[in-house]
Amino acid sequence: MDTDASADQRELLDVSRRFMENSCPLRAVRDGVWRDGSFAASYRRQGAELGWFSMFVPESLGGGSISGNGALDAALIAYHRGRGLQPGSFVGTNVVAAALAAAGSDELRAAVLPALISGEASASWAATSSGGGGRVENGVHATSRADGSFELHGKKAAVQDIDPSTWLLVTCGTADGPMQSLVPADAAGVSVTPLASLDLTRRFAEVAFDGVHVPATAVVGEPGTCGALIERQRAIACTLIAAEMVGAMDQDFETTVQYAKDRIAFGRPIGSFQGLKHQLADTSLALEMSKAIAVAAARTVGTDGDEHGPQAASMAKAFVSEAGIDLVQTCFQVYGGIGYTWEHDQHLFLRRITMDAGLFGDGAWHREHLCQLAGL
Amino acid sequence: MDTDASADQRELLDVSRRFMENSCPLRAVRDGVWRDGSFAASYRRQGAELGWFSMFVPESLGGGSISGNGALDAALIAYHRGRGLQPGSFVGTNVVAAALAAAGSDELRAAVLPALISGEASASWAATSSGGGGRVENGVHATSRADGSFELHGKKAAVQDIDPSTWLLVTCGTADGPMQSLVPADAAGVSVTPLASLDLTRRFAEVAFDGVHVPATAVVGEPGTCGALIERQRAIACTLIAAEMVGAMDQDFETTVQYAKDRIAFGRPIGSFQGLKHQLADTSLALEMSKAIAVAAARTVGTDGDEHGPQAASMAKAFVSEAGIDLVQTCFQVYGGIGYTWEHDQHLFLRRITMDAGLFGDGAWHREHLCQLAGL
Amino acid sequence: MTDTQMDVDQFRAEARAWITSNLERRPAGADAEARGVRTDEEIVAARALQRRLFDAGFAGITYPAEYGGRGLTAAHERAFREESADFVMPDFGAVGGVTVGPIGRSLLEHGSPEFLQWHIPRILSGETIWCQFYSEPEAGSDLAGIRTRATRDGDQWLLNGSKIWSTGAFHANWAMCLARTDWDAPKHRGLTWFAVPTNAPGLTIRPITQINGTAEFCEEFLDEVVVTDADIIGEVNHGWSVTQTMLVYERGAGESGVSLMEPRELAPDLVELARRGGRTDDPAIRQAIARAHVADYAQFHLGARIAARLRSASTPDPAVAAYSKLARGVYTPLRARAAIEIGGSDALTWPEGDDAGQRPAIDYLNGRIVSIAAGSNEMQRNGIGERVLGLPREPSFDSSIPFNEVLRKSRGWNGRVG
Amino acid sequence: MTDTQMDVDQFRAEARAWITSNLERRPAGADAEARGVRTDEEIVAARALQRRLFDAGFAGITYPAEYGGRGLTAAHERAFREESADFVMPDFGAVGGVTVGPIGRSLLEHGSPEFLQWHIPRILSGETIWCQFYSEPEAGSDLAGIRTRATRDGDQWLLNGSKIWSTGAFHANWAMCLARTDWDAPKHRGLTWFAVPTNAPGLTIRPITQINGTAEFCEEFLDEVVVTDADIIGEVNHGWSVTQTMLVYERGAGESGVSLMEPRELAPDLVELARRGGRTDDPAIRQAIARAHVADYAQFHLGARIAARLRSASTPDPAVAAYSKLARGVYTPLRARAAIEIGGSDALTWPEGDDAGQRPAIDYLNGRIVSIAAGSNEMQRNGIGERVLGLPREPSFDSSIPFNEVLRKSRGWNGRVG
Repeated sequence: MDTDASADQRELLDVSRRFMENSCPLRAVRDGVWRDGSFAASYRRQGAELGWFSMFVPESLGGGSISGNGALDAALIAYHRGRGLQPGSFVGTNVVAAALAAAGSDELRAAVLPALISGEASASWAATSSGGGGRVENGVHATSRADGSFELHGKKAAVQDIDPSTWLLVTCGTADGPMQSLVPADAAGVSVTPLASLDLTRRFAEVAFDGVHVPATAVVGEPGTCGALIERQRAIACTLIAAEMVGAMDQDFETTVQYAKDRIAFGRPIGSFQGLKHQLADTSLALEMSKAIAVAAARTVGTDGDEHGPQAASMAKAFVSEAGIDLVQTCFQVYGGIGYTWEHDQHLFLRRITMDAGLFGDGAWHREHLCQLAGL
Repeated sequence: MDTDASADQRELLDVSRRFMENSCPLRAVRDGVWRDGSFAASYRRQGAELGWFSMFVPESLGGGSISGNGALDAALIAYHRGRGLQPGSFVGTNVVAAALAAAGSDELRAAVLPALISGEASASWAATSSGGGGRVENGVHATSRADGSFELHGKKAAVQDIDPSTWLLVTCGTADGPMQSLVPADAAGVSVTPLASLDLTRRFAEVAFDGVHVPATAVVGEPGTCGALIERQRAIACTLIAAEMVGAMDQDFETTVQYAKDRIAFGRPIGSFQGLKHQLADTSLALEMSKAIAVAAARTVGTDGDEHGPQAASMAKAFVSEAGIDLVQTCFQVYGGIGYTWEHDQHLFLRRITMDAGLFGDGAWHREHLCQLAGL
Repeated sequence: MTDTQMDVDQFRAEARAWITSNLERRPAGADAEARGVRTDEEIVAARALQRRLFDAGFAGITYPAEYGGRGLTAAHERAFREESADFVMPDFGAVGGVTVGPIGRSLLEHGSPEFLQWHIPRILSGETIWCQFYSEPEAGSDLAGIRTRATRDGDQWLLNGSKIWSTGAFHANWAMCLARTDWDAPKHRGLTWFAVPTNAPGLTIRPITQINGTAEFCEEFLDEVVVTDADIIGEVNHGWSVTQTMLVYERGAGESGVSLMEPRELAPDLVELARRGGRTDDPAIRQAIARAHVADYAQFHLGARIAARLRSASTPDPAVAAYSKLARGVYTPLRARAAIEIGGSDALTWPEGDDAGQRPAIDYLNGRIVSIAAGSNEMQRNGIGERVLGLPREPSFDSSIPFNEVLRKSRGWNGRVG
Repeated sequence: MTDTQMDVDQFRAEARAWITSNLERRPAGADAEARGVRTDEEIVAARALQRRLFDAGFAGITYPAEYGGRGLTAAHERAFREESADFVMPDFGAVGGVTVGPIGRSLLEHGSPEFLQWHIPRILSGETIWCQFYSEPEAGSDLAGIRTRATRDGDQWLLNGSKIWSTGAFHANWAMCLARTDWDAPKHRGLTWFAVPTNAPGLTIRPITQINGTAEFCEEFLDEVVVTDADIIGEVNHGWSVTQTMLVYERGAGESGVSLMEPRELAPDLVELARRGGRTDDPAIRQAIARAHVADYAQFHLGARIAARLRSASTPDPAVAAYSKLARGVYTPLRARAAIEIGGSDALTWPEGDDAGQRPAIDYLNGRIVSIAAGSNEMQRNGIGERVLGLPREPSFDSSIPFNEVLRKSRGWNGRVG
C-alpha cells in the first residue's frame, strides 16, 4: 500500500519498516522472541519512538500524526506490521488511546496517555466474548454503586497481548446499556488465563472479572451514551486489522507467486498452467481490492467530520476477512505439500490471517452491521 | 439419472421420453405451442396415459406407480421433462393429487382425483406470495363461517400454468394457523392475471382471491393441523423441481461440453485450456452431486414410513438451486457471445433453471428450514 | 493567438453563447442513455443537430482543423461538454460513440490524408456513421484469428466472410472491416483494414436479437464485396497496428461504466427490491444486500486506485487496467444474481409491460456481457497472470506459424508436444 | 474341499472360536484410529499381536498360502473383520495399512517368487513393516517426474536422491523406492522400483513436523545407498506398471474416508460448536451449519452413486472415482473453514491442553491435505475434464522426449510452440 503514501509518510514508513526487519524479522517471530517480557517492552518502546501510538491522540494531549490523518498513517504502518507478522498490541493500544483521548476523564488521561504514547505501557480492548462476533458489550456486566463507581463481573475471551503493565479497556453491559472502563490487568479481581490459539504470532487470554472495582474516574463512556464511541473504536480496530491483514496477504501472495514461477512439474513451471494462473489472477484481484478498500477505510476513519467511518471500516473488515482466508487457502493449494510443513512460513500467514478474520466481527457480522447502520 | 432407474422404470421412461421428443421438442417449446389451450390439454392427457399424474395416489384411489416408489418414478420423468424444458403443470398436479389423496374429503377426491389422473384437468399449488420464499401460507387469509365454510381474501404470486380447468390448492393463513382448500380457477371471486416471467417455457400468473367461498368439503388440511401435510407437499414439489432442474442442467451442460470441444481459438479447441477445463470439471462435479442428491431425495420422499423426506427434499432443493445457477452461468461463459443470441437455446435453460431455483424457497430459505426441522 | 492555443475560458464563453441561443434545454430528469439503440427517427434528428454543431464549429473539437475539426485540446472539449450538459445534444446511441471514438481516432492515426479529407468532415457533420466489422463467428476472444479474406482481383480487392457483434451497423454508412490478406504469414501479420460502404453490393447486414429481446448488434455476410486500394486504412498486412490503436480507445470507453461517485448509500436498488417484497427482515437477504454493497464500494476504490497508479507511474502499465475489467466481469453477474435472489418471485415474474418490474430480470440476462465482451474474464486473468504477476507464459501454438497451418493443426489437436 | 473354497460360515466359526479365546475385548468406547502415528511401544505390541494372528493362520487371509497367507476370498476376510470388530487387533497406524495394502499388493503382483518367499511371510507375521519412498521434493503431483537416480555399479546399483511424504517411515524396516534408471528415455519409461532396507548405510530418515505440530510423514536422503538386482520389484525401466498397481490400491484406501452412514442429523459437530458459543440463533451461523450439512449429504450420495456406477458398468471407468476425490478436496477445506467461522473466538483460541477445544483449529490446518495429497484438486479436474468429459488434452511437453531434455527445457520455458 506504499503507493498510497505521501513522501512524508513514506519516510516514516521506511524507518518503521527497517526497525521491524532488524528487531523482529520473521525468523524471530517464528521463534517467539516476542513472548519474552523484556523484548516485548523494548520493542514497544522503540515502536513508540517512531510514533506508533500517538496517531489517534490530538497534539493537545501529547499525540499527533505525520499527515494529519492518523488513521491513514497507522494503517500504512499496520500494513508493514502485517507483512512481517509483527507481534504486540498495536491495534489495541491505538484503540484505547483514541478512546481515552475522546472520552477519558482528565485524571485518567493524565495517568495513562503518556505511558501509552511513550510505549511504557500497552493497552488492549477487552471486547470479545465467548463465541466472538462483534457485540462488544457481551460477557461482562457492570453494576453501579452509590458513589458512582462500578463493579465488573464476567469474562472476556481472546483478549490480545496482556502484560502486567497492560491497561484493559473493558466494554460491558449495564441495565442502562453498554458502558466502558479502563482497568489495569493486575487489578484486584482480574484474572488472566493464557489461551492457546490458531495464531502463533500473538498471545491471547481469557480475562475473568470477579467483582472488579471501577472508580468513576476510570469510566470511558457512560452507560447508554457511549454507542458512538464504541462504534468509533470498532472502526479504528477494524481498519487497522484490515490493514495488517492486507500486509500479511501481500507478503504471502508475493512468495507464492514466486514459487509458482520456480516450481517445475510436467516439464513446465507450474505458474504456466492456466489452472493455477487463473486462481492467482483472481486472488490478485481480491488482493488489489483489499488494498483499495483498506486505504479507503483508513482515509475515511481518519478524516475529521466524515461520518462514514464506521461504514467504511465495516466494509473493509467484511471484504478483507473473506478475501484473506480465500487468499491463504489459494496459496496453500499452490504450495502443495511443502506448505504443510512446519518449517515453511506459509502456515504462519495462514494462522495469523484466519485469526484476524475472526477478530471484532467476521464478514457476516459486519454485513449485518452495515444493514443496521443504514437503518435497514 | 437413468442409471438410477430399474429395468421397469426405464421402459416407462423410454416411452415418456419418446412422447416428449415427438410431441414437444425444444423447437416447439421455443415457439410456445404449449400456450395453445388445445395443445396443452392434449399434451396433458397423453402424459396422463403414461402415468404421469397417478404416482402419488394410492391404487385404492385409482393411482399407482411402476416401482412402488412414486416419488422416484416421478423424479425420473421430471428429469427428462427438464432435459426437454417441457411445459405444463407436472409438479403442481402431482403435489395436489398427493394432497387430495392424503387429506381430501371423499366428495372432493371423487370429484377431482380421476380428472387429475386422467389428464382431463390440471392442478396447481398456489403457495407463493409476493417476494417469494417458502412460507406458503402467506398472501391469502381465510376467515371461517358458522357453517364450516371459509372465505378467502388476498393474493398469490407466480402461480404456475393455470387453465380454466385448473384446480388451485390454496394454502393460506387463519387465526388458528395455516389451512388449505381446493378452489377451481374459474370460481367466483378468483381473478387470474398473467405475468411476464424470466422463464419462457411456462406460464405464471398472479391470482387474487376476493371473498372466494370455500365449502367445508373443499378443505384439504384443517386450520392449525396441516403442518405435516404442507411439509409433505413441499417435499414433493421440491423433489420434483430439483429433478426437473437436474435434467435441464444435464442437457445444457452436455451441449456446452460439446461446444468446448468444437470451438477453436488460439489454434486449439477451447476445451483444451485448463481455465475452461477446470471450470467444466467443477461444474460437472456439482452436476453429479445434484443428480445424487435429487435421487436420494426422491427415494426418501417416496419411501413409506421414512420421516426424513422433508429434510431430504429441502437439502436437494438447496443444493440444486445453487448448483443450477452456477451451472448456467458457467455454460454462458463457455459459450461466450453466441450464448447471448436469442436463437441459441442456452438462454432458455438459463431462464428456466433460474426460475426453478426461486420456486418454493431458494437455497437460503431451505437451509434455514433445515435448521428449524432439526429443532435448532 | 492560434486556435490550438485559444484560451479555454474564452472558448467556454463562445460555446455558452452559441449553445444557449441555438440548443434546446433538456427536459428535467431526462438522462441521456449512454448505450443502446436509437430509432431511425432519432438518428435523423441526431444527424440534423450534429450538422448544426459542425457548421458552428463545435463538432470534433479535438479533431484536426484541416479535416473539419476545431484542433483544440481535451480541456476545450471538456468545457464544451460542461456547458452543454443541460441541453439536447446529438444522440446516435452506442454507434455514435464508436464512430467518433475508436474508429475516428484510428482513422486519424492510420488513414492517408486523401482518405481523411474525404471521410472525416462527413463524420463530424453527421453525414456518415461508422461501425466496426471486426469480430467473427469464429474469432471472438482470439482477436487475431480473423478468417474473412480479402483477395486481390486486378486492382481491386474482393471481401468474403462473415462478421458479428457490430454495434448499431443498421444505422451505419461505412464500416471499418478487418480481413486477412496473407494466409501464409503468422496470424498477426497478414491482416488489413478496409473501409467498406454499408450499401456495397454483396454485403448483407442483419440485426441480432439478444436474449433480452432487443437488438443492439448486427451480423454481416460479405459475398464478393469489392473495395479498392483507396479504401485501405493503414498498410496492407499491417492491420494489427491499427487494431492496437483501436483497442486503446475501446478500452478507454469501456472504463466509463464505473461509477464516478463513491457509493455510500447501502445498495439502494437492492434495498428497494427487498422492500417491495417485504423481505428486508430476512437475514439472508440482508447479507446479500450488504455483500453487493461492499463489492460496489471495493470496486469503486479499486478503480480509483488503478487510475491513480496509471497516472503516477513513470512507465504506466496498461495491463493493470485488466483489474477493473475483471472486477466488473466477476462482480456484475454476481450482483445481478443477488438481485434475482433478493427480489424472489417479484424479480422472476412481473406484470406485462412493467419496465421497472422487469429490470432485475434484464440485468440478470445482461449480467455476463461484461464477463465476455471486449476481453473475457479468462483473457483478463491471462493478462494479469502474465503481464502483471509475471507468471510464465501459456504455451502458444499459433503465434509464429502460417495462419493456414494454424487452422489445419487446430482441427487435429491432440495435445502432444514434447 | 480346498482352503480357497472353504465355506465362509465354517471359517467364521473357526475365527470366532480362536478370537474369543485368544484376543482381548476392546474397552467400550475405544475406537481404533484409522490414521495417524503410533508410539514405539504401540508398534512393539502390534508386532507381537500380529505374530499371534499369523501363527494361528489369521494374517493375510486373502494373501496366497504359499507366502504364508490363507489364500481365501474377500468374503472370508470380511467375516474375520466382523468377528474381530470388538477385540483388540494389531494396530500399526497408517503405516500398517500401507504395508499390507498398496505395498503388499504391488509386491504380490510384480515381485519374483524368491522375493515374495522371503518378504511376504515377514510382512504377514509383523516382523517387517514397509513404507514407500515415492514422492520427491521435486516430484509431487507429477508422479513420473522422479529424479532419484539408480546407477549401475558392477552388479550392484547405487541410489542417490531424496524422498518425501513417506508415511510412518520411522517405524518401517523396508521401503519400496522408485528411482530413475534411464535418463534418456521418456519420463514414464526409465523408472525402476527397488526394495531398500531402512537401515542401509547412506540412508537418512527424518520426520517432518506438520503444521498441526505432529509428525506422520518422513523425508529421506539417499547417499550412495547400495541395492542389488535381487531387490528389484518388477522389471528394470518398467516401474511405471508397478506404480499403476500401487495407485489402484492407494485410491481404494483413500475412499475409506467417506462416511458409511447417510448423514441424517444436522451436522452435529457444528451444532455443538455453535451451542458452545451461544450462537445457534445467529442466522449466518445457521446458514453455515445447514450448508455444511447439505454438502455432507450430497457427498455421501455422490459416493454411493459412483460406487454403484463402478460396480454396474460393463467396462468400469476408474476416472469417475475422481469425482469423490475432488468432492473431498473441495468440500473438506470449506467445511473446516465453516467450523472456524461457526466457533468464532472459541475455535480460534482454546484453553491450553484442551483437545476437544483445539479440534476445529486442527481440522482447519489439516483441511487442505485432501486437496493436495494423492492427486491434487487440479489433477482431479484434469482427469474429469479429459477422461470423463472427453475434453481435448492439455498440451504435454514432457511425455515423449528424453527426461534429461525435459529438465533442461523446463528451465528455459518461454511458452513458444507454434
